[in-house]
Amino acid sequence: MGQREKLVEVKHLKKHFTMGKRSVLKAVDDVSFDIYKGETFGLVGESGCGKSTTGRTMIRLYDRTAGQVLFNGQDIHQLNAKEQIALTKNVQMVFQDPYASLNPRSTVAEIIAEPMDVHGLYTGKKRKPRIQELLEIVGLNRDHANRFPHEFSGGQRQRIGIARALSVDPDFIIADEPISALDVSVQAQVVNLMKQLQEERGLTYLFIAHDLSMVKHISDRIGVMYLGNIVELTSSASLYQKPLHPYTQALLSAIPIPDPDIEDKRERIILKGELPSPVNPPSGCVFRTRCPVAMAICASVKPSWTEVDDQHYVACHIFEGQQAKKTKEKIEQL
Amino acid sequence: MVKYILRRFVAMIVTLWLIVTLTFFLMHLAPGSPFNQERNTSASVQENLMEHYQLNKPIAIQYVHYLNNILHFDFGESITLPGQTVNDLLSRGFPVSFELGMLALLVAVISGIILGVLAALKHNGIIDYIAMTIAVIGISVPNFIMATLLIQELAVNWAIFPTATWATPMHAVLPTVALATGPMAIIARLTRSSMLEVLTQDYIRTAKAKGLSPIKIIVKHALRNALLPVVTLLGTLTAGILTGSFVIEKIFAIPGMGKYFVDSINSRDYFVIMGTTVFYSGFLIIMLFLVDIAYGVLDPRIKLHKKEG
Amino acid sequence: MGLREKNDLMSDEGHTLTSLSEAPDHLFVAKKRMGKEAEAVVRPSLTYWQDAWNRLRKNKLAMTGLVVLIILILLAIFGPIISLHSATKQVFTDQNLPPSKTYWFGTDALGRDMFARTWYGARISLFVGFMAAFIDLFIGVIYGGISGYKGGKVDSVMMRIVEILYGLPYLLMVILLLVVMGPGLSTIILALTVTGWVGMARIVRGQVLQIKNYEFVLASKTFGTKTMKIIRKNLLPNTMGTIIVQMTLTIPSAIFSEAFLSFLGLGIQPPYASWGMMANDGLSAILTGFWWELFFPAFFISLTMYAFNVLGDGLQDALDPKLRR
Amino acid sequence: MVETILEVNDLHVSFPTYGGTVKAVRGVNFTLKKGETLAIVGESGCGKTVTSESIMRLTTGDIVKGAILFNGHDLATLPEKELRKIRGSDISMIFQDPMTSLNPTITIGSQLIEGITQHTHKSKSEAKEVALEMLDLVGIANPSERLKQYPHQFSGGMRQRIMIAMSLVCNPSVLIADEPTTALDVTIQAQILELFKKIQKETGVSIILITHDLGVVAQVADRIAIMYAGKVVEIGNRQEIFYRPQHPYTRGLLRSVPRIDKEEEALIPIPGTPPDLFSPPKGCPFMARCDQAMEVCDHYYPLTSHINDHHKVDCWLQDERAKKVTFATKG
Amino acid sequence: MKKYLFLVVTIVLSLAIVGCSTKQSSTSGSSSGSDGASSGSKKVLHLNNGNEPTSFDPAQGFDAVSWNALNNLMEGLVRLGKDNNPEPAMAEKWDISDDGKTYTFHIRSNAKWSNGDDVTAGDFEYAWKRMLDPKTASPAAFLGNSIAGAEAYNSGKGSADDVKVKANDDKTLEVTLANPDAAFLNIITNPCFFPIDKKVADKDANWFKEAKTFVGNGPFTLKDWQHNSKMVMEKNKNYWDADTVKLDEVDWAMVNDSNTEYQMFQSGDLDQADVPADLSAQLVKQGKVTVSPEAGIEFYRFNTKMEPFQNEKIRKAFALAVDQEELVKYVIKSQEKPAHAFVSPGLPDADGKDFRAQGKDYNKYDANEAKKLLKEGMAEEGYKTLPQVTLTYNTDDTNKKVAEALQQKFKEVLGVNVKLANMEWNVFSDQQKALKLQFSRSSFINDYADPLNSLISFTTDSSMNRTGWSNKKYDQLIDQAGKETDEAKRSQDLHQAEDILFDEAPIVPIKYYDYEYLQKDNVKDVIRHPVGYLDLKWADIK
Repeated sequence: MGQREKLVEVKHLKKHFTMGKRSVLKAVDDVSFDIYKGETFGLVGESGCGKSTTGRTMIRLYDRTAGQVLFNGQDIHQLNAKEQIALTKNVQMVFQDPYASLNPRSTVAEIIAEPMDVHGLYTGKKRKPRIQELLEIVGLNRDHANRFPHEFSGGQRQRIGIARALSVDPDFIIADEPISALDVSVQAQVVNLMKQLQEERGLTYLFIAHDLSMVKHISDRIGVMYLGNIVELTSSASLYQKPLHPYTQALLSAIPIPDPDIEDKRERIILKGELPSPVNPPSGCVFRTRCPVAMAICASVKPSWTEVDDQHYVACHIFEGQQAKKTKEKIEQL
Repeated sequence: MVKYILRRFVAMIVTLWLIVTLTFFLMHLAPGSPFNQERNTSASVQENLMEHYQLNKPIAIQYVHYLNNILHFDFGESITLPGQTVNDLLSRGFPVSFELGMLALLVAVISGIILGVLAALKHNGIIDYIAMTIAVIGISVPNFIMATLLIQELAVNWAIFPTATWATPMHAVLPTVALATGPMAIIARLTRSSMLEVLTQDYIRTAKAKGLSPIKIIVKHALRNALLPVVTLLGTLTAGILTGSFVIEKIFAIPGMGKYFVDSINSRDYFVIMGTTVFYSGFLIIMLFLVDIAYGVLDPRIKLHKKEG
Repeated sequence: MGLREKNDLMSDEGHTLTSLSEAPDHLFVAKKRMGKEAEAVVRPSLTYWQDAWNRLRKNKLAMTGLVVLIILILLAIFGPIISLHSATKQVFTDQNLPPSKTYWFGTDALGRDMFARTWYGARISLFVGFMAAFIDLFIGVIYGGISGYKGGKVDSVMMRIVEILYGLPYLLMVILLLVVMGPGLSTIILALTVTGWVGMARIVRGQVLQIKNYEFVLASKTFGTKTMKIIRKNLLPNTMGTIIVQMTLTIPSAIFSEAFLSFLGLGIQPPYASWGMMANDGLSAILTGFWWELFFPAFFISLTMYAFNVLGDGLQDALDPKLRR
Repeated sequence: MVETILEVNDLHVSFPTYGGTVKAVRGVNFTLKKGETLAIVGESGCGKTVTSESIMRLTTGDIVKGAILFNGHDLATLPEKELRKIRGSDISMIFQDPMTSLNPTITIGSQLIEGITQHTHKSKSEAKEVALEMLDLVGIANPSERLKQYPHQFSGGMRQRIMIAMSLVCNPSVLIADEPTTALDVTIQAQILELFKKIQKETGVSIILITHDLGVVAQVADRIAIMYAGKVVEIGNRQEIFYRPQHPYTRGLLRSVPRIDKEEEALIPIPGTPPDLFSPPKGCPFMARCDQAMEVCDHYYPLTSHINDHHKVDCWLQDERAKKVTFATKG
Repeated sequence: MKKYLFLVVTIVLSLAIVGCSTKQSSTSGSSSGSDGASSGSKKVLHLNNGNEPTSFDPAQGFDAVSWNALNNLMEGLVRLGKDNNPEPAMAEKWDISDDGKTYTFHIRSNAKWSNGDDVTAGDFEYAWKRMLDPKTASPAAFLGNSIAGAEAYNSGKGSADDVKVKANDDKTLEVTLANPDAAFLNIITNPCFFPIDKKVADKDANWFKEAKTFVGNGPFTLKDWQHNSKMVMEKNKNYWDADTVKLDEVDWAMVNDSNTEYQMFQSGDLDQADVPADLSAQLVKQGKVTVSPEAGIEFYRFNTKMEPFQNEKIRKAFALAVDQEELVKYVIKSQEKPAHAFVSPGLPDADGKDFRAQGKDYNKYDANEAKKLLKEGMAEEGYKTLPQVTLTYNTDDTNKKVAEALQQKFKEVLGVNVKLANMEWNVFSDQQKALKLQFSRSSFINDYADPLNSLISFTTDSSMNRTGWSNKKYDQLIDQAGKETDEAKRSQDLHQAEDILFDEAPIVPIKYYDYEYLQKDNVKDVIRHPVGYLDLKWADIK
């Protein structure tokens, strides 16, 4: 696994928003991860944890506060205007709201062709067939090209959004909560489509979502975010089998399973309280205010990034040093 | 809160200063002179006059001088009404204009809201149509026509109210009505549409689900929220009422500021123009500020110490 | 709309059976799939404008307003032509005549035909209204658009300027302008627009501020689409509805303000007159009893205001994107 | 036999719009028993919210037909004044979006108290006591201070707790919760669902839970009604719906959601989109998306088949003749 | 269908409002004034002054809004009588020296200020010199020009001591003129020659600003003055001729809207009102309009320095195309007289005859002659087409109507398309003085009742000329008339000057002014002098 080629490297990325004269919203606070070619990297967390901001900063919709975003070794935030445009041929984005992400005054054809037009691809006679081809790729009819977005259902629109992202044959797609606005039966359509496209075209995804079950289903590796920080990062299998961070454990246990017998037997960790404000995050470990196993050290020292198992990283004091090892087993039993 | 008010106050002063500056130079750009007599007066008389009003100095110096004076609340002396200071004129005229304007605003707000709420509640019913008809007439009949009609009908033909001038409370009725109809109509329409919008809100459904009576829902839950846009409009409406009062004051012979304002512009009475402008603008800016405060009071979501957005 | 009528005729209740066995046996075969029925889009394809127009058409009040406006415009064009008299010819022996077969709207104090004058007045009033509204539109959209799109410091400086314009006594500006420029149609239009565009600018700014954060605009940015194209393709078309609604309010208010200027003696030059000027000339009808001299101009000002207002309300409903989901 | 507290019979609700009439609910039947939780499950636009709002006549649509029986009253025809006595006291409701369902300009204390004073003869201070008690019950710390605060000063989860408290102030016998956790994060959702369980245990209230999330249903529901295109297509208890689903739509729903507790397993989506209720199909509305569709489905809407006395389904596959039909299985 | 109801209701309502109110109005007329007169207890007259008086400082209040009140609150040496001729007032009698240059006024012993002070010759000397002082910057100072030393003092070239106004003792005032001036007694009826109670003025320089501090010597005293709103005058018990004064009180409103004024008259709030232009014909027919002469004329000026009016024939052509009779009858619709000369009727000629009656009528409408002259004029100037003519008037409803009628007339008679332009008064008068207007409206109101006052306007360097027109013979005749003591000769010079003026036609006369007003039937003897002051000394309510 380790030998695979890195496509994207995010290093100590920070994105702070200035709210007033003195208050700073630390939406993303020192986040690092790599995405390998051809994989799906899932970024999961509750609303307000900074996952979407991370995605948007990666494509330079926001200017970073600090850190680096390397795409094929090139720092995205240091590109000039021309290089930036060239980059967008390789990096595309799919958005959350299928209603708001398509211009209601443009036809489907215009929407799909927009990225192509920017890069001058498929011009002239090739344009129309290309649009029809893309529509069929995402499972829509070719004669839908001249219709307007409002005539489509949410799932269909989201597929139009995917067709638009695909139009320039990108390598990397950032999917920012692409299914959370969709109905359950339709979510599977979109997820399956994305999986299928990945297989066919060797795409790399950053899949951002709050629904851990769907992220687990589609991702190879998953980063769990909490209040601007990644608290745990590992493969999707080991995340479920061996969640280490107390937050990950709580998150997993909170997800209801559509199976009454299992539900009846399950015991859950119910977290107390709510997400603290990112304007004034807790000192030390950001999760400590809701953590069922918080210790004294958590309030003063920020936990460091520890590789507990092979490729399984966690930021928690429990797994740090001598003292940690003793409590480790206790936690795992939870 | 105190900090916010202070900051707003500084902004108000800056705005006012810019308005003063703009008006000052615009005014001197206009052709014509305040000393325009039918007959030419002798050169030394002209000189004396210019000297008296300090109009013989370079315009920049006049400007600095004027700014200095208004800092001491000295607005100078009227040129066309010799011997009367602008302060005299303002202190006489403003209370009257203010009274009339506030009366009209009050009438407009109360009747406009009532009409608007009625219309919204009986949406597409006969009351809605009648209320909106009144509103459309209110908007579309120019107030000089409205004023003249009111006098002819209610004062001359029916002799219910006195015709004109400003003396007893009865004298205030017709000008108030004439001045209030336009703003009333605007408020009624806005209240109606805002009310209709609020009535579709989730929290109204919540209130209904609690079993509250329609009246309680409207008074407690809908009205307050529906009035927020109306409050925002009040600043602009005040400006409208001030402008409208020029006409109404003329027609009803009301000794307010409006008359001075129009007359002073026509006669190039520089100091009165400036004085009334500063006063009007200042008043308007204060009204806009009060509206913001009122908005903050009505809507707990607005935090005054934070900037919008 | 044939589709819907058909469905209305066939109520779904009609096909419910009283017992399962009533269904004919031959229907129990697997349904043949004709391809992608599941992805069929049933609703007819309509552009935004077609859809809005359908919506508007159903609003009787707004349509009344539209029809009234069309009639007014037609009369403004053809009224003076079909009139029996010239609008400027003074017939001193025919002064202050009430409406009759020869003078449909009566005559004014100088013995001019009110009918012809009313429609000449309509031309001027409507021209003033439309011109003022278009200039407001032009300045307001550019100003508001830049302010909203740039945001931040640029926005706050631009909005401060707007605030100052609000604070300046309108009448002072107008009178100064008229004094400096001298009277005339262009001066009046300028006087009406000198602060009139502020409202449009504010509204466009508000819209742009909102729309620029929509995901489709962000999407365009991620594709590397150029700013001008984003404004042209994304922002402008989506603010159009609001702009049009605002226009329907600006036009009559310009006509109205012109009447106000007329009252102050700052209106249009004779021998032609706007409705506002005519209403002011005819104001003494309240005293003299020559009602037609005030009624026709005042009525048509009111009617125009009314028509634009109800049309504006209707358009607001028809163009409101909230109703579209 | 447990007592039935609420019965909905053949409910039809339509919305007149510019484009024509939307038939959002087209003949819904179900009963609610005392102390149980009935979940109504379906995708957006299936009519589940309209159904729930229609029970107290809060919908903006027209109830064209049908009866809603509660305590011997038909709520569909009860005079508005009588209905108001039931709203908030006997039946109360919680809505999906706690952000917009509370009045932003009024303190939550006032919003809580008005419900109490509306239905009881309690004085303001007595009502305040009840309000404090309720806030405490739903787990809000410092209730007396928080009474003076405005909704925007609370987080989403807190607001939903307040909504729940508000709905409980008059000890209702029925609580209708319309997607109460959809707008919340999973960790908060877990808190709220726990709260529901706790409340039901303590007060014995019957709950109608509207949701699209089968996981939530599995966790809290006793019985489940599956809605599709304005109809209840299957209704049964928890075991029956999850382990013995009869309707292809119910099966499809279960297959299309990923499960966190299972290893990689391909999701099988339901193809296509729900029908447009401007012009609902004359036959079975699910026909176009059903992999076991027959010609008969296109022509007639199936009658309700009773699998047992509490498990019912509307599907032609229940017909004996359907057993012989062979379907091409999708690759 | 319901929605159409809205439209219908709107139309019906607006129809109803406009319709019914206008129908009834003509019948209402003047309702009976129940207050004041009939009660018998107190005689109160209700008048409208239109605007706030500019100032009650006699030197500053040089306009009708000030005169109306001032002329009744104060009194000069002489006062215009009921017959509009100067008669003794503060001065019981006066002597004129043989050379006509020195006037000695003898002030009544019972001439008192309203505060009881004696009116002294010193008060006059003080007031007159103050008025002439360039520091006072009185707009009326030019009226003192005939007094020796006055012009020099006012223009800063002389001193106050050189002004030949002298109080010989408390009750004798001696005034010496630079040249004999037949109109002198007429001139000093103007309020700017009213005395000032020096004792009061020394104590309080702003004595004239408020009713409380105001001290007068006229038939009435100022009881209350609410600025910009109303004034109340009361009979002055200290007035020397108090027995003649019949009114107990005069209430002045300040209504500056002609419609409102008329409505107030209708509802009985006013005893007198101006006639709204549009109602004039109707009211005249009903015999409700009172007419009294006013010395003044409305006319149009050609700018002889601007094409095409440098040409005399073209000027005359335009002048002859104006049909004054038609204008007055159909456009202005008043009882005023069409003007065919410049000096208005009512001004004295030699032997006390009317100057106008003795003079000629010039400038009679003659379409054919006008056409002919235009042709000739154009030929003289070599015009193929006439340069664009713009007629400018100051903003006013009636001015606009007249301009519109003229526009049509020039088109009809001369075939010339004249452009109209209106200007706000200040700009208009600035531009007219600067000779920037081609063809513009004007009016002249006499300051005192003398034809010379009218005709002196068109001398070459008069500030009232404003036509660029200059004629040496004319200047000479006017100069001569000014110094002439022989009335017959003076009259001859003036008539000859008027001939020249109309021969060269730098102006087109339109109409002579008069006062037209509505007055309640029970109001008697309110005098309006042709030169602009209102006199209530004899007024009564029966």
